[in-house]
Amino acid sequence: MPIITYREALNQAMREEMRRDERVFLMGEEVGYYQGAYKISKGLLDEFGAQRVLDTPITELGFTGLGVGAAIAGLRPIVEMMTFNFALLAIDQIVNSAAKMLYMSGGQCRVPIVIRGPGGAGHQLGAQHSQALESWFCHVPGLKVVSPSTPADAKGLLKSSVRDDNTVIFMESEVLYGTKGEVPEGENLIPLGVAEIKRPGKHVTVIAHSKMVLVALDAAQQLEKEGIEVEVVDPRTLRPLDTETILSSVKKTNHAVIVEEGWPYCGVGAQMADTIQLHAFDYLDAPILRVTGADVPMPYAKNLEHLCLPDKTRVMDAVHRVLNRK
Amino acid sequence: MPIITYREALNQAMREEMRRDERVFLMGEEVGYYQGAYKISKGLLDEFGAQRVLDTPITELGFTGLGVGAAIAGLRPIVEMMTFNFALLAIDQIVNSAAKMLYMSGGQCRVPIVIRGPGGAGHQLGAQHSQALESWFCHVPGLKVVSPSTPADAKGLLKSSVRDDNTVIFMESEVLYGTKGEVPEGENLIPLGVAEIKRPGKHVTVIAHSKMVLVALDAAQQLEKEGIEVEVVDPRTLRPLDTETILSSVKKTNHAVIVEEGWPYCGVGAQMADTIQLHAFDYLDAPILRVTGADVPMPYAKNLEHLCLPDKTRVMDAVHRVLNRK
Amino acid sequence: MESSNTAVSAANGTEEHVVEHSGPTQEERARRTEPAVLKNLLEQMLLVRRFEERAAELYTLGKIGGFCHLYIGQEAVGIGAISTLHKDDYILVSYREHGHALARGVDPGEIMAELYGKQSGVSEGKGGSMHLFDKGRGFLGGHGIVGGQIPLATGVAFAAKYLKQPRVTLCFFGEAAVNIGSFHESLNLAALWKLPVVYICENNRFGMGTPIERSSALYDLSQKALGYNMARAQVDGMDVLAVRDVMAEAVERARNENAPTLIEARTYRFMGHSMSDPVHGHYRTKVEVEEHKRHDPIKIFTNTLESLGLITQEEVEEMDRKVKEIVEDAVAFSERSDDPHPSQLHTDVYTP
Amino acid sequence: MESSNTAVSAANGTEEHVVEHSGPTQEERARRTEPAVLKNLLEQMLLVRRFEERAAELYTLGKIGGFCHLYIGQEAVGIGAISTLHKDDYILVSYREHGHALARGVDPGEIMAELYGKQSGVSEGKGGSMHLFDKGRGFLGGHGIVGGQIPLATGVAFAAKYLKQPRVTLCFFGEAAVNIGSFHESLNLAALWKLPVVYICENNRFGMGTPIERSSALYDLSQKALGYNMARAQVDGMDVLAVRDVMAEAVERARNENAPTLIEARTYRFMGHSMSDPVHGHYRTKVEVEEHKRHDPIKIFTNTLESLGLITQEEVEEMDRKVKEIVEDAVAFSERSDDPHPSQLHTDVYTP
Ligand SMILES: Cc1ncc(C[n+]2csc(CCOP(=O)(O)OP(=O)(O)O)c2C)c(N)n1
Ligand SMILES: Cc1ncc(C[n+]2csc(CCOP(=O)(O)OP(=O)(O)O)c2C)c(N)n1
Ligand SMILES: [Mg+2]
Ligand SMILES: [Mg+2]
Repeated sequence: MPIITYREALNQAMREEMRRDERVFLMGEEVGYYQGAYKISKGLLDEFGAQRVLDTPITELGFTGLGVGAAIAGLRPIVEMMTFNFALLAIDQIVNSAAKMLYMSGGQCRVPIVIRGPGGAGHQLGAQHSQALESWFCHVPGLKVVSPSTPADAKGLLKSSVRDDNTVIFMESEVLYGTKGEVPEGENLIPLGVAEIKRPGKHVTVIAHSKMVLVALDAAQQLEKEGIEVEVVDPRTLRPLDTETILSSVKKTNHAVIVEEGWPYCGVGAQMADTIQLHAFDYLDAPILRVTGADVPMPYAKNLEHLCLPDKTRVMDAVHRVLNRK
Repeated sequence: MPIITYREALNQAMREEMRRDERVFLMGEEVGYYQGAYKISKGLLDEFGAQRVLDTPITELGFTGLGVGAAIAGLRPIVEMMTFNFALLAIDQIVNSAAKMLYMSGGQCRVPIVIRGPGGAGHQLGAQHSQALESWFCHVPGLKVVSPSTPADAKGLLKSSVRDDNTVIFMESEVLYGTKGEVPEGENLIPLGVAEIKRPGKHVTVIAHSKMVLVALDAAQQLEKEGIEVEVVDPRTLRPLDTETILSSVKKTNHAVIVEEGWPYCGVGAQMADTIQLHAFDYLDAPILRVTGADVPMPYAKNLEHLCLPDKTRVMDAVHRVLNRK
Repeated sequence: MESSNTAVSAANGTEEHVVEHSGPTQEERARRTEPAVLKNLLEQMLLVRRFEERAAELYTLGKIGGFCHLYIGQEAVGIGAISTLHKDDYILVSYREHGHALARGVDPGEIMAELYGKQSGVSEGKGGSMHLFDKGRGFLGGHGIVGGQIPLATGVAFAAKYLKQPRVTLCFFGEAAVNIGSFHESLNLAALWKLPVVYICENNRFGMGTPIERSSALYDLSQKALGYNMARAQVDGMDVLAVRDVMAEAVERARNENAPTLIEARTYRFMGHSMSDPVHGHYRTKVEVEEHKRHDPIKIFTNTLESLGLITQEEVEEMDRKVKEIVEDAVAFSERSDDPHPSQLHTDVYTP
Repeated sequence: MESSNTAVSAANGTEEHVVEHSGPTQEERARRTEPAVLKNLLEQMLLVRRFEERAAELYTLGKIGGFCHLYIGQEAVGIGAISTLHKDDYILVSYREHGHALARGVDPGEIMAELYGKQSGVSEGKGGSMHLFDKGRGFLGGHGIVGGQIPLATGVAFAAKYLKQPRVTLCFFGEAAVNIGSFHESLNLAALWKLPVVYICENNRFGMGTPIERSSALYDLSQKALGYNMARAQVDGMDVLAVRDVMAEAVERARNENAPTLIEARTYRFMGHSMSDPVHGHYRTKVEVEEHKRHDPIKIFTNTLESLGLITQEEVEEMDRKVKEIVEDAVAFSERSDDPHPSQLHTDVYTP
């Protein structure tokens, strides 16, 4: 199997879907001539032309709403947010138009749109450019939320998202763009709503998505040396959540640790914890622990930024605490 | 003690604070000549004049940002959102400016602003006008989130919010505006971050805020007849949350039910459940149950809307289930 | 040029809210128009007026809930504008859209049933007064967030151009919506990308209780087009034929040149902002409202047609009886229709 | 008037991006200005240039992280503009604000230390290059969301007027920010409420890799003011004295008449959008960049002063040595400063 980067995987997914379906087009800031701020759309303008690869003015609310309108009128837009931080300006169109139109119209208006881009922290990008807002989008019925951790998942899930008839929020990670992995060639659709066990284990379940999966796997490898077998579950899709896979893992290990990059209070991990305590109450030997980003705006200083983000050590510590509870 | 409406209580709070401090002013759509879309600002224009009670154009992003700017330059704005649904258009200024400015500026720029208005469902207002987005605001460090259920709390908490040097999201309820209750006259500040036990009981803890407190009290009264003593805890402030009061109640009753009007997935109740399972794990005799709004955009049809919202029966049912668990 | 204040003097110089009738009179326009077309326009205006008068009653009776925004007084704008469309064209409106839906030929019974919240409503009772949708007729809502429909309409126009369909999109919004960011971002996009859309600002002087003088620094709203290099027009929104003529030009421009237009129609709202708001009060006097009612677009148009002998009073009364019957049928249909089935609560959140 | 396309023809008629020098030449302006002022302006421009050239090196050495947007090529705008302010006035800028901060007299060491992410930085290392704050000097950031500073600045101006303080607020943003909703909503508010603010659009032709022709339907951006009834001006942003003169007028208008102004300064960015972006490439040619570098505002100004005999080459070299020393001291200060203490992570989220 060819080994490619997460970036190339996303690029292939868009390219293949645009070749397959004329109605699919890409729109966003710098996606065309500039080849994408993070080069995800490299070469797409050359292949598909300015009709299907559109550089937009800096108007997140406007072009996202435009995308939603285009979707109800028969197109299948992929809207790139240069980063998801800027999606805050478009959130009204995402929540009040995209997520609700099908319902408000009594089923008449489908909104097959994918809104994608990097979320979370980069490197010292500061408070306004380092937010992981998964839980916001997850909160809204009508939206689907995807957040892949590997190149293979990125490609397979993006292709499925483009073919989905609903609004899909597809959250990538700037830090993952350069990571490599095996990706099966051609058609390889990964269904939305299906988690994957990234590493099997029997002592404790660690649930993580996006770049936190790498952190969790790191910790798991280290813990193996201590004889602790960690099962790493990657939901891949955050809404709808594959509770079945998560629950069966927890029912097996009786211990759960949830890792997420974002803020702790009302984070998506809180919902996972609630789901687990509700359905696996009698299986839990210890309270569910969460490892999250610090409850602060992201500081610029490198040393403070490091303190903010979950790392291997903090995950290992949580695993120890959840297991060694008297 | 005088008995007044929730609406009058809010009006008194603003009036008193504006009399006390020249820097406090009110801004929003229809707050002036129209006396407020829901008449919360009745009479304020007459008393304080157009300099301090400003009707804004329909520009949520613009006037909220203007309020934040005014706050860092020495004023103490109260910004009324005609309803919190429209705050989605202003969310970038709330999250990226108001919540982060103090941190980004290394402590130099305080943002003493109150953003207030009704949230949640009214009566058949449909999908775009019936959202309870507490969890969104709660997720963001730098914000405080208040949501009172009684006239007394509304007044005491709004006065404290206006005096707070941080950004306070003050979420009211259209349905509560007309409700009445005793309100101590004059100076009666209720500190942010302190919950209140609205009804003591020893068998089960029901946590609810805003209008759901009334639903919970209703259910409690009914359950009393069955000999079930429900303790109703009203956090009043959702961020920072008074976990101490909540936990000591749950440690006493060993059973918890969380009621909220909003959507279930990633709702604020999920965070409360996580907090409880983490700190009161060994005290729980049953999984924490949640009663929430339906996981759908709000339908217009009256019968469907009723099915959406938590009511006495659903709360009673949850209490029965949490207690009668074999 | 370095510094110039010309803008300041220029813009609000013309006497406020008075449209210069440099154009032909309604009589002149009527003479150039097919009698059948004229009668149809009048009938539509009457239908909208009667439909909403009835809706107002039903609202006070509690048959209709939520927010209900009436179009009474503004009928000439929507009906004149929509009368220029082809059947494949698109329409997007704000929450004040009953009239536009009726003008588009959406079934009155299904509209009324939607206001009732019945399963047989255009949006199956899930949308309500603010969210009427009839995709088959290109009627794409009914939107409740001020300005929200503007980017959407721009996208619908984008799709038509992308798919090489000769479809024009009409986007209606109020004068207060002009101040919101969506308007600004959308008009630039439409002008930049040359999209087949016509933006119709229905300037009824008020955004709820706020007159334009307190919400906008500019009163001649068509002038906003200067900021986007866009064609513009201002028209008397109380004259259904003037609206029709201006629109014909704009629709032509959209269909044949893929060029957008911003049109400001000066009109007036005879009722309160919504059924929950007062007709007059703190924000406008009874006298002002009465004054404007003398320019009732239906009266004006009826007089024109009568004075030209194109229609008799009897015919008008007959027409009125007919539309009232249509409205009563719509009410009866709604009354006998069922509420949505409880199972409907969870459908349409996602596609099946 | 009913329908008119005048806008279409008018707007983009003038040859793009060339400012007509109907105004006086830089020499003429220099003659009317205090020599001391002129030298100070030149020194400031040199300081900004050297400071950022050094910052660029330090960025490539990994001493500075995150996004770092340089002002090189645009110095005449910020320095000319800020030179007209009183010490109590306010300034808000985008993320491209090093030059404005230096022009405002913010300590170079504290700015550099902020870029280093040190405790001694203006924002205590928590803000970084994009979020410089020095409240004592009325320097209120440093904002990273395009257009985000525009409503904020409007509010700061509102506060000054509310408190009856004779303070003027300057708000800087790029030409691409003009398309975003915040710009539209803010300018209307400022014109409607008569706020003492000056909006300065630094039109450097590009928003990252997108030239204005592909982001705006209108090229003469000062014309946007027509939509808000606002005074407007366009100026050659490569001529520090032209900027200064236009600004003096606008600041006066704000301070004495509480009237806002929109100024478009035509300038050019010599470096990449940020240190992570290419100077030229898919979006502009090396030739284009070189062509514009021939209009280097510092070279132009130096020549003017030299040709008028107001400064000698030696004095300029001396000045250059001086500012380089200031920059080196700033670097040394940053190098020896401490990282923020870990306990700082949780401070400043809420007030103590
Ligand atoms: C973003 C937003 N803010 C506020 C409201 C509440 N609101 C509904 S209609 C309206 C006035 C709109 O006036 P205008 O645009 O002139 O349209 P009209 O009602 O006069 O037809 C307001 C403030 C809303 N629906 N959306
Ligand atoms: C709302 C938003 N969208 C996108 C970005 C990413 N971004 C940062 S700067 C920039 C270009 C801005 O260009 P311009 O306004 O002309 O200012 P300049 O960088 O040229 O000084 C973009 C797209 C952002 N920071 N904020
Ligand atoms: Mg109006
Ligand atoms: Mg630029």
